[in-house]
Amino acid sequence: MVATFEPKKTYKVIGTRPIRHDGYDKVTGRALYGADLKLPGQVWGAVLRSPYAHANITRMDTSEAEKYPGVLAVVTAKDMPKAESKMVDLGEGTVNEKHEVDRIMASDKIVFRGQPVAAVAAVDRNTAEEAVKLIRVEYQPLQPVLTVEEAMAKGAPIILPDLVGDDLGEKVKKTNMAKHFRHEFGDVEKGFSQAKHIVERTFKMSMTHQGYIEPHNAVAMWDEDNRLRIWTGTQGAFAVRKQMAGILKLDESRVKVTPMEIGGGFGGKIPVYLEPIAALLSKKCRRPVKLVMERKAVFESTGPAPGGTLRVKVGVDASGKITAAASDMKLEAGGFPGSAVGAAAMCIYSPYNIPNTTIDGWDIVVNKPKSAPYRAPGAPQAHFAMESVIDELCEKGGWDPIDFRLKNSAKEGTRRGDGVKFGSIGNVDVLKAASRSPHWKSVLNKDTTDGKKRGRGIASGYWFNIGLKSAVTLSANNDGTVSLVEGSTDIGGSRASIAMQAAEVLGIPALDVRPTVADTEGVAYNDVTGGSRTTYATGFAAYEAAIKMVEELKARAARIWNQDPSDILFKDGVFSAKKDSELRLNFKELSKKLGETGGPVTVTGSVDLSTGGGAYGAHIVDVEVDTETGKVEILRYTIVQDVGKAIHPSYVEGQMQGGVVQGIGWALNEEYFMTKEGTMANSSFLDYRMPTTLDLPKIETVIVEVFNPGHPFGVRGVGEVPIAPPIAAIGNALHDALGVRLVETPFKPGRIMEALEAQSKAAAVKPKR
Amino acid sequence: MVHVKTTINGQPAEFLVPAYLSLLDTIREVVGLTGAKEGCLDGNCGACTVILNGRIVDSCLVLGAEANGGEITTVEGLATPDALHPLQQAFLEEAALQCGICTPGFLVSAAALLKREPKANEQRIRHWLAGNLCRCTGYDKIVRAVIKAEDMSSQLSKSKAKVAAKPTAKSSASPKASSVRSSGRSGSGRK
Amino acid sequence: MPVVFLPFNLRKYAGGARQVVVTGKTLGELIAAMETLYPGMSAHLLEEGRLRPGLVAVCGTTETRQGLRQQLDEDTEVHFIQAISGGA
Amino acid sequence: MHPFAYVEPKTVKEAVAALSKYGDKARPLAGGTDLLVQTRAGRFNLDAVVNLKKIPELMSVKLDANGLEVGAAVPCYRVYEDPKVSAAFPGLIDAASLIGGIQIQSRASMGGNLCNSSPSADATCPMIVHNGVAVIAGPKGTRKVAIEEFCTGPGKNALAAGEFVVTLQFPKPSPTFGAAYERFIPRNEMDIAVVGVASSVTLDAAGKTIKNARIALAAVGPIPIYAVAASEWLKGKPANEASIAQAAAMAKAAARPITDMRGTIEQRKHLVEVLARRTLTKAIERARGK
Repeated sequence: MVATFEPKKTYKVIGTRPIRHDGYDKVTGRALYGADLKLPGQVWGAVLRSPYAHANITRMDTSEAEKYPGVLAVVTAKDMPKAESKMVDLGEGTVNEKHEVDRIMASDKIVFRGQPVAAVAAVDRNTAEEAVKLIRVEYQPLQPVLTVEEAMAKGAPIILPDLVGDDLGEKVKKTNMAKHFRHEFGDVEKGFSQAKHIVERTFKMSMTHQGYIEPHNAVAMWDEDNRLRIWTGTQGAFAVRKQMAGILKLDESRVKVTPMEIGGGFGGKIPVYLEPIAALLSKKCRRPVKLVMERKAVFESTGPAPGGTLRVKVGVDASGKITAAASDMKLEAGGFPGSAVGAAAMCIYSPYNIPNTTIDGWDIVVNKPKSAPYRAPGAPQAHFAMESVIDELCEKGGWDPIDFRLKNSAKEGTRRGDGVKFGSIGNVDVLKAASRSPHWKSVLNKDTTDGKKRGRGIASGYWFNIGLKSAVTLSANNDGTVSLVEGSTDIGGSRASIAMQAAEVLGIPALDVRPTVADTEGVAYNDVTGGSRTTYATGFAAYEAAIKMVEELKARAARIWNQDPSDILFKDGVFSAKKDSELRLNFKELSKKLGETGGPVTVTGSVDLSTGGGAYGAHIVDVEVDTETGKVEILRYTIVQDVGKAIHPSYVEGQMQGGVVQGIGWALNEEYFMTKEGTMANSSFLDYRMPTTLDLPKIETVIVEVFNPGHPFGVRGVGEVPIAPPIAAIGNALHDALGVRLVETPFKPGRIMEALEAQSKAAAVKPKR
Repeated sequence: MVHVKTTINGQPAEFLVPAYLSLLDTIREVVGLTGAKEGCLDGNCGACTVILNGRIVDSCLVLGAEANGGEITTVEGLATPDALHPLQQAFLEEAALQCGICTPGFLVSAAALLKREPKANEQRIRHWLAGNLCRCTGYDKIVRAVIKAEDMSSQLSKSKAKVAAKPTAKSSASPKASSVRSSGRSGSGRK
Repeated sequence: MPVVFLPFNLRKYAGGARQVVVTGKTLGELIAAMETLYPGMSAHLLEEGRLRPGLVAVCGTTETRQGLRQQLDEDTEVHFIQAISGGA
Repeated sequence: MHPFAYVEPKTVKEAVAALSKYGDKARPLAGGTDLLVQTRAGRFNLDAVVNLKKIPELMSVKLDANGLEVGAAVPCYRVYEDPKVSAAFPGLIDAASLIGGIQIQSRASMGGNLCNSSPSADATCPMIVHNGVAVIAGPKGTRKVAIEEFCTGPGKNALAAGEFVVTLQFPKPSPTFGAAYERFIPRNEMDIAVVGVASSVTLDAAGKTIKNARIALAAVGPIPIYAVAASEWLKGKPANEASIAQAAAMAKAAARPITDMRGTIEQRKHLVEVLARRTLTKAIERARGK
């Protein structure tokens, strides 16, 4: 897509902070989320889940549940269409069809605890939940495989007997390794030989969850024409349609998906979980069936971010130039293949210009929930490892961490870890802005009167941002407002940021463009709200539609004024005739006159875009550690990020702040704490410790705008970059405070105490000089 | 079934509920108000917060039967027919919501705080709201919105005049291809 | 002429070459040219006449959204990389 | 949840009758913040829930010359928002104001916290160091049990079938009494104690010597632990850092923690020592009227 737009000096709408269009519904409780829907005749479902992480199902008896008063339908994997072990594309890359169906409901084997095995529909929720307990399932428990090391060990139990692994292009059978790939550029041996300082470290990470507050939900209804309707909180109605059609073996046109308001997703609400089960139940009982997932199941059986093991080795010459980098990343896919290791490889070296690099990535199957995208999938893991090593190198060489990063910064034309050259990127601008920030210039008093230790850390982060397909319809109303129909679920204010781009073109106020998120039959295909693409791609489609609307309105004005359409001008929101200066109408005035000009004005914009302009962030954090307990307080946090162009700065800041706080949680306390049986021991908001408001300071934001030439207003994706640097930034701050390098997440108090103890023991055995 | 007579958002309500039904499900399924949300069903997220007899509670941890004779306020009861609650207005202006699922709980909790402590400082606000989880915003804009609502409320009560509540429009031109804009530590710092 | 950066796994089918310079005004022509140079190569890139599912061609600095019809400039860099699913 | 009946007795007698009728298929309901979560999770299969909050004794707070008597179902906020209680019973206030968040404190009671009998209960240890006694009603009449003898195992306690706690009694502290409770949690609110320690001291008139002390430990054993040896050792010792350090070390020795998702054995033992030191220091400061 070629932008035919010059960056403007000033905007009327873009860069302002209007009240979001859906705001009133959301502050009054009127907004309808998936769980709020109540259809006539609607009944409830409940799901039975495996108590084992690894087991064979040997017998199942649903008769007691079927007899329970109030039960309307019971389904098991037998009710699913037969799936074959073959690769299919369900919109999120290719997956094995049988794996995808088994993930929804296990047919013969359990590969993660919480995997559904049966479900019930009943007259109300409580009846369904009681009845589902009456289903008897017999399991043959198998030894769970819980880490990438266990999974790759010789003689490890094989989790998926039909898995064919890909080891650098060679097929491997009887393996837990789904994939091993390599990127190799330059000559790392030579690069390391040129280095004066080399740091090599291995890092370990636990799985973490997106932690959206709204549990998954779905309502399904089959009609008499064998058409399926789905209402659900999802990041992509069309993605749900595609998955449903694939799993249930239906034509896509037989599935209509209505996206409800969504209570957070962060990548986790791209895969379907409950939707196919609700559909099976509805088909059996011929009633609309609603399912709402309990929180424990959200943790145990939806898609967390992968944990794993990452090794990074970086060499720097005497002048402070990076000469080589090598890394191994082994990430946990969960019970079925598909971790974010490929994306991690694209991000790991992205802030730097490194002449000689290798990256080896492994996608490893383990008996944990199937991982799913989580905000910049793979980037937090990759940057934690890389930025920690960079910090250590800066310390070794005595370099200022920002100067070092500037000296080695990636620029336009630098190669990414997978060899692709960067287009226009803003890492240098971000680093310079960070160095000028009040936070970086401030002095941190490292020691406190109460014996606590303080430290400051900095880290960079990158996300490539995706583009893909979006379509928007605009219709002019005769009162001068414009209806905008789009297909991008609004998770954080995107109705506003999309409408504002149309409003800017049309020269009308933001609130005069009225956005609606349509169902899959109300708008053309749209890819998911994810990959930081929505304001970029759907906003671009809105821009395109608005350009077309201006053209159409010029034609209408020409008709009214008896002018040639090519003689109509549109500037600053006013249509005028080149040849008659008396003929002037603004958008609103012209809208009122459309009645006699040839029917309603409606236009569409449609785009299929390449990458949304990769973007960088640099984060600065001050921490304070109670060295007696290991407890960490975040004292101050500053985010510096290139956003291309902030359409609605408040929501841009909000994305930055929200991403960082998820990163803070990931760094300090969040983890899948697994028992040796493969049970997540902390599957509640009580013990999966996400930050509360009391755990945080204000989060400072510095918006950097480096125009993205791939977008008419220069927009880059915003939402994902901010979660990439925090873990490393906090780890580096802890090192500054304590002198210990933390190599395993989360940096929970007990782990910090262990590191301090190891440090003091090491100091004790060192001979005194 | 338990016979319950109660007041919801100022309106009397009378209904029968199964004894096991939570107040949350009672409000959502029986009364039909879906502003209070289910997030965890174990009192750890605050999305279901309502005011019961003057105190905020997690309605998932109260039985509907216990509402008998009581008085309940939900997010639907915060605005008057004439105007939004200052908190609602401030949340809109400060962009203190993203996905919005936690918003009803935050608004109800904060409304209870403002009523008893109209000038709570940032630390107190953070403490009071610690039982409400938000995963989208990082809380920064929520805390700012509550502080703003305190100011709006005190001005309202001072002047009794209608406060013109317009969004702050900060249009930032970007003459160069690159520009930098900061939002910093305005307001009271935590430490 | 366009420069093709071969991913690690495909280098062995090109005698270990990391980069190859081939003719082609479109991505389709380029792949055909590679097949001529390294018989069997196109099977690793194409399936049913289209780019294999899960494979992305980066032409210049961004992935193509036009498949084999993608026009190539004289000195375009072409990378074949794994498709990445998004998040957030 | 298993469908259950809802009973709302108005007197202790009615409550005893209701609980006796259903036996172990009934549970008393105070704040409900544990009961409803556990019932939903399938820990109980109940036929009846007996709401105790309509019984006046269970909902009253009485402070007089003899001391404090708190109804077993009184929600936490009524304890910490009472300025007189808060002045005289600092250890209780420390606990009541950190159980859950504000929403939980609107409902959760110290009596419920005790009867839930979790080793990590925040209210139990402070009640031990305030010399608390549980007044229990049941089919055989009323009896009293010292708080430190109440819990018998994780989720288990001294209550027999049909019994429930009516009130919690605390003797009036002397003017030279001080107490404190601290817990360690990785977040700042909304967490279960990794370790909690409550300490109380009674000093001599000069504020120099410890006449009496009690230390109790949460989340480091199957029940809240009254650290007898450390408490007894402190009697007659000077109220100084050395005594505190020694008592804290003895408290650490009394801890019998396990490793779980919230912490390891070593971490918990270490934290007992740290928190014992901190709470003893604070209790002495409070005893001295600081």
